[in-house]
Amino acid sequence: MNASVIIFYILSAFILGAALLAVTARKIFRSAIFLLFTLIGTAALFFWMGVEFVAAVQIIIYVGGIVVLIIFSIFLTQKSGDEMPKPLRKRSLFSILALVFGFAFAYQLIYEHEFGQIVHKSFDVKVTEIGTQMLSTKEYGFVLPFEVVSILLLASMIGCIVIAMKIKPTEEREIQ
Amino acid sequence: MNEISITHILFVSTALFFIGMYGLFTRRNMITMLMAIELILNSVNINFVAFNKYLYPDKLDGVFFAIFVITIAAAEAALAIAIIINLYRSHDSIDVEDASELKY
Amino acid sequence: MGIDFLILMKQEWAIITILFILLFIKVGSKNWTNENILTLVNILMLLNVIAGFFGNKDGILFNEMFKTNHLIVTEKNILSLGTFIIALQSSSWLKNNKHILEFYILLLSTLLGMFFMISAGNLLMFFLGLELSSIPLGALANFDLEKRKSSEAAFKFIISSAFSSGLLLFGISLIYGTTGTLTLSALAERLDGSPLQIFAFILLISGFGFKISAVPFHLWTADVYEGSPVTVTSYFSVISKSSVLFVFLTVLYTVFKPYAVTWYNILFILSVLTMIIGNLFAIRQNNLKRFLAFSSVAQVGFILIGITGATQAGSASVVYFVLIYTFSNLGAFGVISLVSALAGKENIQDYKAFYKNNPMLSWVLAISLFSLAGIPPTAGFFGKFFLLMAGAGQGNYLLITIAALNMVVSLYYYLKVVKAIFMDSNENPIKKLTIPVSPKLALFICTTGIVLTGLISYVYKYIFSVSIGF
Amino acid sequence: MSHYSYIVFVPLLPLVTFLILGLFGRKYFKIHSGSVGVVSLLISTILSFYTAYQYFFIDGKTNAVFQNIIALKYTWLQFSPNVSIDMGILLDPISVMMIVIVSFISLMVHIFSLGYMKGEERLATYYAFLSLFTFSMLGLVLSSNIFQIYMFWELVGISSFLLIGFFFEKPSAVAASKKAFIVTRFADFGFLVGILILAFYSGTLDFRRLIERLTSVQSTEFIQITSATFLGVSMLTWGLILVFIGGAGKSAMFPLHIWLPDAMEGPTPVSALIHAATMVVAGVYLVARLFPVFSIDLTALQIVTWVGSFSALFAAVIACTQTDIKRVLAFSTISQIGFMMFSLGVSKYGGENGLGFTGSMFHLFTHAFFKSLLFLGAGAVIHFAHSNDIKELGGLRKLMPVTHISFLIACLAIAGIPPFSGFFSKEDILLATYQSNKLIYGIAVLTSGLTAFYMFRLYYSIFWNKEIRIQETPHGEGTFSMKAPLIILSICTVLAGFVPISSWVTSDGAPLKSHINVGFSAFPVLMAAAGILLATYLYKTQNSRPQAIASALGSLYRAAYKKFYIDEVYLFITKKIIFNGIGRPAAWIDKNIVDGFMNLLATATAKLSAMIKGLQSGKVQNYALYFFGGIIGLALLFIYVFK
Repeated sequence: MNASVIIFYILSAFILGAALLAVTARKIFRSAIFLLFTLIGTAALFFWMGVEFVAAVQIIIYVGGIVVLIIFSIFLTQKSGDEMPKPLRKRSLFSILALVFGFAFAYQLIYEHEFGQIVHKSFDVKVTEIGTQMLSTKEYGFVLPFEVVSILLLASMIGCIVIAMKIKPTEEREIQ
Repeated sequence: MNEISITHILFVSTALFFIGMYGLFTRRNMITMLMAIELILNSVNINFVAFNKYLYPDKLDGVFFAIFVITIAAAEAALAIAIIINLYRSHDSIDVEDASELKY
Repeated sequence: MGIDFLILMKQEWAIITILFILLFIKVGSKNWTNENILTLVNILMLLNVIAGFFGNKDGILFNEMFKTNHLIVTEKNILSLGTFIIALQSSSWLKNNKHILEFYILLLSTLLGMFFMISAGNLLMFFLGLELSSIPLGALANFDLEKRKSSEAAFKFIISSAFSSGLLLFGISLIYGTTGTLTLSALAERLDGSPLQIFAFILLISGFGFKISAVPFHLWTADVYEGSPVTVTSYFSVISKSSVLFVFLTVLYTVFKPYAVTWYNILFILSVLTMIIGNLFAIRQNNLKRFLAFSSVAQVGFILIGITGATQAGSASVVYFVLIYTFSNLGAFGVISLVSALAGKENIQDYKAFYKNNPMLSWVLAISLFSLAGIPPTAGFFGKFFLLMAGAGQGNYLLITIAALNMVVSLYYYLKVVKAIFMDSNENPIKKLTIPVSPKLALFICTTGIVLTGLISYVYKYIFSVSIGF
Repeated sequence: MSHYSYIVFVPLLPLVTFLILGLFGRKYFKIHSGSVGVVSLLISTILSFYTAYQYFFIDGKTNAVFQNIIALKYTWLQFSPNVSIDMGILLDPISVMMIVIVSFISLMVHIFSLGYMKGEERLATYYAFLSLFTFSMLGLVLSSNIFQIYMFWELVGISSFLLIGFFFEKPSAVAASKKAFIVTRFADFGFLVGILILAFYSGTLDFRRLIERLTSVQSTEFIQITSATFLGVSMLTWGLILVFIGGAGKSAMFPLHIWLPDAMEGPTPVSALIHAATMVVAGVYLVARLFPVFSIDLTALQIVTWVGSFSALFAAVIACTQTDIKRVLAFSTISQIGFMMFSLGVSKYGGENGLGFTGSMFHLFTHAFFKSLLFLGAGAVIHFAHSNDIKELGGLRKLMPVTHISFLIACLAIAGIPPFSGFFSKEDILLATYQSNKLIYGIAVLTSGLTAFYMFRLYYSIFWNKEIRIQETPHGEGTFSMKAPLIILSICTVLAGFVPISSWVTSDGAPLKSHINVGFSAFPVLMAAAGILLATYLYKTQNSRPQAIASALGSLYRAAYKKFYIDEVYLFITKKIIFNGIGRPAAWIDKNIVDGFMNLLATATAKLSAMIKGLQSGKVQNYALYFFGGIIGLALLFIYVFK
């Protein structure tokens, strides 16, 4: 057992523990922080696997973007410090049953599946290579998905603006 | 560099996936539901990267997929939060039990 | 590359061009009135529809990320046509909306997403197309900004859709893990039928099932349909659904050919459940939008029967039915959207004695409902008959019998609406509505489509000639 | 056979009329829409008669056998390389006979309606619907393709829905039209599945090829369809039974007959058209059309026989208890259609054995005349007296002489008294039945006795019995346009029996010698006469008859007394046993059990849908749970069970 293996197990435990806390914590703010930990843990796992670029993207977009957004929205909609309502007992019971079973089932399938031999090939993901491929139209080029995703971002930005933009007070009175 | 079997990594991702689902099923606060979805998407990313690295390292399909999933997660989260904020304006609550007028 | 690149993707280019024109208008001058914008959008959409019929070519681009052939072009044309009709119909609702440009930008970007999804030769492109076609839809569902129901519907949609895409992604990742490829054509050769792969396949089907609202993945449908603005509801129920059906068909027929027995059985179960549950719920609805939501769930059950046919006739009958379904459903929604916008009424009781003041609208609604119920000589009859015939090719008469029984049940509730319109008395029926030009045109197109699609044999002949099967 | 191509105008003219009246009728033909309908249908009728003349007398035969002629064929939808849907016109003895009947009866109804519907505000709509119905019915009988027949079949359903619900201000009419539509649609689903089965195995939708492939015992199609079984019954039988269910729905066979009596809510001429001569015989026509296939499948044929004979008896018994004129006629229709059905059922294919087939078609032919005559007569009575309850009617013979005579002729015909037409056709049926199944023969004879009884009960109740006071109406017995069809149809009813149908319409196209066997026919005729006598005894007068007899016979008081006594016995038998003991329960069963079952289906569906409403709880997390449950369920099923 070498250091790399130990690191993996520590990371895994950290990710899963933080995730569990993120979905069970009663204070929403704590929940958000645990989510942050999970995401950072995942980034670390990517780092451990040697795909630094994905790890960086993970940190920039998730940690820097999504979690911040979530925390903002918590501020907008919640008085801090309040405990969140408990989940409905009946539903949590059913969920736990279904999910424990589902997990056992899915993992058993994964466990029994014979994946191909692990290829010990150097897996060096250089940022330049990703950049080139991302905009290449040749083989292994990802320019089309890149463009599609950019339209998606544009559209969802417009959607967000339309929906979240506050209606002017004058109009609001008219509505009421 | 390691002796970790791929199934171990998949254990982490699958567990994360189902933890996320648990959050989605039971959390009553909409924002926490959204967080749970982020967990689900994260676990999928681990899958993609792990498969790519350990089984099919010739091409970067999995890595690219993961990057796109992250982007999509961002777009989805942004829109969902916009919708939640709009809903908060009319409902004065982001408890999911309060948003169940449409039924039967 | 080169010129091919322009020709093969012409429909996508057209949509992107319209998107950019709208963006420039948004960013640029402020002098555009809503009416001008509506006219412009309608003209652009019409041009798009017309352009779709010329210069079709088969081909593959971007290393199989984008592929096109005559069937795909036909499918895209159906979607364009449907979107054009919806654009025409939405005018009375959008006339005074401040966000009219944004509405069309969102609408068209989802259409673009569907185009990429249909053309996808790769799971990544498929997934991105699917997301592009569903995330902005969440925003559209919320377009009645100040209505409680609208935001509830949008929330339900976005959460369910995120959930379903999570499951779908998990499925895709497992498929990637077991085969090592994301390219559809390569995938077909590497499927080995291991349990994990079947699990992944089922996750994939659930993703499709969510979008086409097949039972038990349909539960979001009615709530979202009811809460959203009518125009968006019709978009949901016709365009969004059909696009995924097209992809579903292609994916099952080409990629998952080795799993033919498995998916045949899965579709059998799904279609029986879908028809029965959809019908049972449709019977008890009072809100017309909700009613149509469930009836469209039931329709999907029939379409699944056509898919099980697994022959060229099967795929032809599905595409043909979708075309007819587009006309019929949009006809019904068109009337409902007019009444909702002009009189603010959506319940079946409100439609009692509707015929008295609005005979033309009543006839359009009745014809559309007849077509949905599959009564000759409306096109819906031919569509349904062909679906059943394609399904019968597999020799599963249990399925056909259940389907035929469900047709009778569905007849009951469609007639209920028709009866309310024509035969029930009402002390204050809906007043005479003055219909603007463009919805009138839309209804005219729908009615003509319902009548003629069945009678002109060329339509089916053409669809059959471009269809695929095995 | 291009010289038959004019026949396309026979169905096309009513269609054009429908379009013209439907689109412009309300504006331009407010008063004249009736004449437009009549004229166009007249041309259509003349063309049908000409076709019949040409077919039967000039060139229908090759080697003394009537041929199937495809007058027109147009491949319309190519479903797949092998299966195509054609629009075509098939001429053979039955279709030629049917177009004559349909167009002629429809013409009579059109003419009758000129008077009957006078003053109706939506006259143009009425004639438009009539034309649509005529078009669909003509299209149905001329279809060369099983899909085409199904399409017209549904069209007939819709147009009858429109006609029955014509008086849509009446809630009962609306309910009746909806019921008719849904019950027949329920049956049509059987038809649809049947078509799919037959088409799938035979690989064609074309009638000629389908019959050819499914009747030749060596063909691969035949071997496949008979070797494939479901629940132990071969697919051929299933297919035929399902097709028969469709036919039974339209032809109102038990237990799918419940729509027909209610459907009398429509205007009476419509009842005459739909329920006498056209729509209700569509089922018989369908079985006859596929008869070569039916004839090799004994199970299916047995079902046809038993359903037909049971319906015949059952409906006749119920008819004895009804007091609404139109309902009596409705049940008598069911009963007569039952005759046609079981006659087909006992028949075999070809030669002398095909007598049942011929008899059935013959009866269809004669029944069309006398039943439409009865309905139009009833229409005239209702028009005149404004009542359709026999308890409120009586003594109309002097006030309505034309109607009276024609009604009497029709009653004699339906009772099977020679030389009226019903006698000849019933004769063929009874003979065929006697040769093949004595039990059915017994039922048939009993039913024909009952038929005579209830028809004359109706006749006496309307035209004799008590005298009622009718306010003198300005239109008198009816306009000329109402009387003329009655007279024409009466003549036809008398003469139709002498038409040599048996040498034209046979199962295999070869002429059949018809022979009247006096010894054989005596018994049924006596049976019918007994029924008539009994009815005369009971209903001709109200109370005066026994007294008149008593005074005429003077001293024979005891005899009169005895008569009275016999009367009592008769009364006991009829009132207590037939009415209360059999008729009422049968009617009750009909109303509560059969009808109730259909209603139960509706309520059960509604209940079920209320029960599962919890599924749609409005809570998105529950939705997600169900979603997940669905996936796990499917996965378990397909990984462990179906693996």
